Amino acid sequence: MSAKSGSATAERAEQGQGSRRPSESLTRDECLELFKQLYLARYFDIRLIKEKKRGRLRGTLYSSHNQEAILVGSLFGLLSTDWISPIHRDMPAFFLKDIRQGWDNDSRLGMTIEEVCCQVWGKEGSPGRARDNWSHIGSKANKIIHSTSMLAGTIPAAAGVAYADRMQGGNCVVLTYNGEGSTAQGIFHEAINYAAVHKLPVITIIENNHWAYGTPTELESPVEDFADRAKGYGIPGLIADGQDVFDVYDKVMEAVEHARSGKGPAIVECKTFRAYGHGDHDDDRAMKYRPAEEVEKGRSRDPIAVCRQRLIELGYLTGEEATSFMAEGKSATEATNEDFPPEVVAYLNKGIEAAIASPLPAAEEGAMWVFKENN
Amino acid sequence: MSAKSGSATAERAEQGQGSRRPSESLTRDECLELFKQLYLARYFDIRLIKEKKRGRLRGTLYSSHNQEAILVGSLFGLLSTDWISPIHRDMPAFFLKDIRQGWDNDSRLGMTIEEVCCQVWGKEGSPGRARDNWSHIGSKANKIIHSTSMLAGTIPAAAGVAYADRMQGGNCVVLTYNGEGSTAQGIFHEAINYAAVHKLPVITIIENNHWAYGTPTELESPVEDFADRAKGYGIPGLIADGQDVFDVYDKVMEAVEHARSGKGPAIVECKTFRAYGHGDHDDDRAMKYRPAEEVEKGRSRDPIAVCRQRLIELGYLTGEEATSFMAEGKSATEATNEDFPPEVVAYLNKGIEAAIASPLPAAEEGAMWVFKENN
Amino acid sequence: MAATTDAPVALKKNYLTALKEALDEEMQRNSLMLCQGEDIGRLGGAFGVTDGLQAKYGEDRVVDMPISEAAIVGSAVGMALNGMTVMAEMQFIDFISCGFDQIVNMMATYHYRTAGEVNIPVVVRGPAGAYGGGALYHSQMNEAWFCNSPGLKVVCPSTPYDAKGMLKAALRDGNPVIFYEIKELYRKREIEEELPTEDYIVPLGKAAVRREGTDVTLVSYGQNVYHCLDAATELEKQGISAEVIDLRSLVPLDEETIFNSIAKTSRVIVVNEAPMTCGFAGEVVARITTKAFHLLDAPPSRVTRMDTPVPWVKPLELHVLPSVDKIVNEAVRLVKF
Amino acid sequence: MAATTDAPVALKKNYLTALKEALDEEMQRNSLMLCQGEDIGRLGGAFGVTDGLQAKYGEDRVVDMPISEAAIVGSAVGMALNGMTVMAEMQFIDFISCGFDQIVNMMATYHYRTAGEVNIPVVVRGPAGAYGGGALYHSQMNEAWFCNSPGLKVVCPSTPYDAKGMLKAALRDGNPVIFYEIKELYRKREIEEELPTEDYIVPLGKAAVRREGTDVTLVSYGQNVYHCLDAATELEKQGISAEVIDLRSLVPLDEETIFNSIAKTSRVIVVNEAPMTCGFAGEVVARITTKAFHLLDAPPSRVTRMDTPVPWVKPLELHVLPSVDKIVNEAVRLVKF
Ligand SMILES: Cc1ncc(C[n+]2csc(CCOP(=O)(O)OP(=O)(O)O)c2C)c(N)n1
Ligand SMILES: Cc1ncc(C[n+]2csc(CCOP(=O)(O)OP(=O)(O)O)c2C)c(N)n1
Ligand SMILES: [Mg+2]
Ligand SMILES: [Mg+2]
Repeated sequence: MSAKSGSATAERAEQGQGSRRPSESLTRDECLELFKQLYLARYFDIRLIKEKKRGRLRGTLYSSHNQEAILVGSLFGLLSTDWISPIHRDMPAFFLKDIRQGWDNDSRLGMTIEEVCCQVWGKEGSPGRARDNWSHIGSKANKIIHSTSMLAGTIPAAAGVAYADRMQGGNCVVLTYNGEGSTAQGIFHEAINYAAVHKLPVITIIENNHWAYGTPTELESPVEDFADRAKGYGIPGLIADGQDVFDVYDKVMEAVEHARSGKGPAIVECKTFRAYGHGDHDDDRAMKYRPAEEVEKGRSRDPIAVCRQRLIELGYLTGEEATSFMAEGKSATEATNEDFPPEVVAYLNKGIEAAIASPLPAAEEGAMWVFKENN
Repeated sequence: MSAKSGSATAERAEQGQGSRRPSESLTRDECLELFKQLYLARYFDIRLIKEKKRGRLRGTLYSSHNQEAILVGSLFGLLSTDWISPIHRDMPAFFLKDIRQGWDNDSRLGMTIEEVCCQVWGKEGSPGRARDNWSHIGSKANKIIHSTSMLAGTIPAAAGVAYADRMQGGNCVVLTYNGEGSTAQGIFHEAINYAAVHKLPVITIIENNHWAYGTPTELESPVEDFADRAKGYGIPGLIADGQDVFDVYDKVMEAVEHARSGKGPAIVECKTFRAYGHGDHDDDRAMKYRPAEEVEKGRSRDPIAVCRQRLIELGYLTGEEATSFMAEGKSATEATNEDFPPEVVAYLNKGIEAAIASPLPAAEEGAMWVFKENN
Repeated sequence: MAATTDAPVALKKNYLTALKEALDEEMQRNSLMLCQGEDIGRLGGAFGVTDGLQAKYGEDRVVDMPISEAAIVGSAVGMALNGMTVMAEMQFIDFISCGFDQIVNMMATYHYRTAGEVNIPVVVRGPAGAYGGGALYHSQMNEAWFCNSPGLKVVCPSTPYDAKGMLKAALRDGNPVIFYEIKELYRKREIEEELPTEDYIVPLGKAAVRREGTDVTLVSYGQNVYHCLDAATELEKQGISAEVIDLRSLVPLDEETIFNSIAKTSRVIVVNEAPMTCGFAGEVVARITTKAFHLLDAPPSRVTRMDTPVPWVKPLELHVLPSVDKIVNEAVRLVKF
Repeated sequence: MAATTDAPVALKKNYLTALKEALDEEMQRNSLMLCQGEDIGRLGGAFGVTDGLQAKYGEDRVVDMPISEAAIVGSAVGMALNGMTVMAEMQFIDFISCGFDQIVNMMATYHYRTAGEVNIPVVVRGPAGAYGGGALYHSQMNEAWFCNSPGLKVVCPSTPYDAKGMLKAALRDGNPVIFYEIKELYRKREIEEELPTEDYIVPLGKAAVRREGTDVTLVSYGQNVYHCLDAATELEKQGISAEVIDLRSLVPLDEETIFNSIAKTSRVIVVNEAPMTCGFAGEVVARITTKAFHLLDAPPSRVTRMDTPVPWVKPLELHVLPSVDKIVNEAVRLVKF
């Protein structure tokens, strides 16, 4: 555990597991898979921005650009039986869950790229038939909790899922994703307090991108490190470098191990940086409220670049391979398909084609499924 | 500051104020006044229990027996301009606020004993004309915030009062009282987070009597010391011995000084013990869910006895004086008027007489004051 | 052994015992059911509805929760999502406001949002109602908030038989149900009754005719049903025959039973103890006028709480609430219309 | 300087600008007024209603709050208790559910509980309403919750003139007001209008007749007022003369204007976009039938959202909401009744 949770660190050290970071046991293939997933998440975002600009999509796009390492790194170590609860800025999480079992493996859990695209395009092929908007999807079958708009509002459900799993003899962990601003909600406190009392395996990931819409962190919270919230509940509070997929992987795996072994919840704060405005409607205004230097500085540590560097150091990327795709640092207007591995582009194209082919749900569906019918 | 807030301690030490406890500057008269106030609070509770048993009162009585040192000690150092927000177990707070300015001083702030008794008896003479029940009183004129039943629900109002005071050039602090169980509410978190962001002079007193109704602390909270909650907000979290009026006074005064000097909120946890059931309806059942030893142990450190001992040590109580009134350890059925100083008994009698003389509000008042009328 | 008899002694049970039996039997029947709430385990609940359940089913299935209505409801939603059935107690229904968002935005809409993939078998129940001197925060009937939040069933039994049968039905329904219990009826002797020994349910969505009559229909639920019955007795003395309908279930609403009655009486008063504006009494009046206007000989009427909170002191409390007198007067006025 | 003229150019303003002017003028007028909400300062609000206010009045009086609806409302109550007037913004009115308890139990009742000692001049305002593809959590009209919670005024302007005048009135009212702004109207060009240059208010509790007619009365508020006006135009083509009433204020309600209209038309349809059951349309129907039954020639009717959440995808959204067609059809049915 990080310095943020002294006692937990001690506990782990006692067990002799303190030294080796989980990411050190990742194979070359696994590392390259992580790298490719970063590209996939980035491409998804960039492509959606382009599609939206062409007027093909409705709804607000909350870009995950520059925050992909958090999703990729946190999901990579999960079991298929684990649950997740992503929110507005985590769209790629829906198809990244369990993708390690094979991008085209039909029997894996996690939503398919087709399902996710159908949701984005508002089509029938979405689980939930696109009744709720963009990022409010999920799937019980795939162990993804459906968020509402109310920030932090799914943490209690995550705790309940964990409780029910334990009662049924399971051993899952549940990962919830939250912006740092969302931690101000009362439900954040109530749910974590409850989860901590019952030592439920719920991990609260805080994506600290230092802005909540147009409000800077110092007006959202009296503490700079949101991992400090953990102290009030006596649970581990870890801090990860959200730009470094390996560090996220390591910290989340520590929390997962802690949770899965029955020791209860943890908070993992991932320090990151919001690439654009809050949503795509806000890109222009964001220039006004955000200092330009901050934007420059943030962009300079692109998670793809950070990962590439590590892979080069590890000797997993060499020569031409290391420079063949260079999406990092490029915005949606700058990047082209050539900046991405062709299989990434092809994969998403498949999803988009399915979305375009899928019909709109029928109008009458608006009045359906208010209640489960009992006949 | 206590060990709970290392940085604040350091800060105070730097200012060279760390060593001398505020209570050490209290005069003999002040100490004797504190002692008498403990008797007054205890007598109020015991007398109400007796009156209720005689069928003269309606509503539930949440006894403050054994927790008086928290109220007396925390209120003693406040200025008239400070605000308070008591809840169900804090009835004596309503008349103890500012009582130091003279028990019969008509121009002091704080509700009079007559007003408080009128409220308990449900009479017109209560501020608020007894429209809401027993402990839900208050008075804007007297700077007492009116609670609802919803636990911790007045902390945001306390923060708002403090904000408005500051905007208007004031320098008040606001004290809120809460049971330890109430800290599980989301509003506790939202309000303290907000107050801490704005460095508002709001002090959250947690009366940790180790039970929330029929639920023990370990099922309410993952941390044993509720002062730890403060760590999540980077504010001081102090722990006081709730049985010792001087320790409460000292810790609250530290928090008050911190708050009044613009450094923001603090939490003061007062460790105490609930003498009876949750409310008087619960006295019998409480025997079932509470271990008998715990009750014995708790009773053994009566705040009146603890104070008496200190006064003897200080040489402020000697000879006969020291043993003339011996209410401590006695329950409402055991104690008689002779166990209390006559002026205490007389003072409350005056209040009760006024309550009996005050008429019931007219039925039609039930439909009045839903809205402020604008003509 | 003073008096012996072969016939078994009829054991009448009160409303609270009926609820407790429902929970006990459903917990027995469904090993994936859990109860959670404040003080429901060791203490057995503020009123004792869950008394004995923790001893029988263990701390994991009868859970003493932190004072966190939002966590109580919100975690129940997660449990339901993951295969369980949950009874979530509000210590008083008044505190449901503290878990409000989780109820109306998370729980109520889950089935809808997932196009039916997810069912939420959660019953949020708690003591409700005024007339007991509970003041603003221990007297509420806030059912209208939930009736206006699509996806929730809302029910309120008034008899021990219904309390048991409806709670069992609610727990098996598969939809989230807000279950209003009337605390003033919990231990009311006059309404105790024998309960079937075999398993039974009272389906949600069916009203009951509590008394037949021909001149005016009194539609109500909860405590006010008894005010209506007393009013009917009083009206009979004045030669007016009142029919009394106990709605039992607000959402879904049994319009047919209401309209059938009005077809006979052509006059109707809806009585409830919630604030008038946007309360359920108004909804019933609106349903009647929009759908059964032709049956009416007089304007449908309502007797409700005034648009005020519930004050503490007795005369004030009674002043703002429906009473037998107010119902009688209104009925007389209507019949003379 | 292409075209010069002596007459000042009429400057039409939109609904959003009207609101901004109201806030600006009241902040100017009342140095003890404060605005708080999420992103209302630096950003100027999600929609820009508070744009420029922080620069003008400072960070202390225009406060960017944590994402804490309960703290936004709850602290406002404390400020009001201590002498201030507060505008508390909900970024979308949907999120009011997260501050619900503070509103209905703390704020609404404060004046009542203190027998008038304490006034709570707090206006909770925010963008509301559907038809924009906002889905379940960016489309709500949840006014009925608050209409059923005594002590709150509830209003909803539909024109720039009213938006400004009513917001100013609300801020001076001294009572807590829940102020529904229709986000689809914020920048709607067709409804822009000139605003008086001098200070004015539009008193709360007065409805406006938007169009006179003789055959049927359409009662509505918010966005649906425009649906009603369009329906009236359509009905005129079919020889039916519809009067359109814009309630503007729900609590208090201007019954007189409604009844006066029905006295002419003897037919009424109430239109709103909230869920039907226990919605405000039902309340209006109930008021009409209980108090103005004798004026009616046909059953009063309502056209509301179905009892469903608001779905995201357009055809589904429109399916469950009131539309011009639905109003026209209902009016034709009523007139033929
Ligand atoms: C309860 C609630 N209040 C307000 C909002 C409106 N809102 C949506 S996103 C957002 C900012 C979120 O900031 P943060 O949690 O830091 O996440 P980020 O967008 O930075 O990833 C706000 C205020 C909301 N969705 N829910
Ligand atoms: C929001 C809310 N939920 C539930 C209750 C019911 N209730 C009243 S007092 C109480 C226990 C309070 O325990 P604690 O905060 O420790 O205070 P204590 O009574 O021990 O002083 C409960 C659950 C309430 N008043 N408010
Ligand atoms: Mg953020
Ligand atoms: Mg306690």
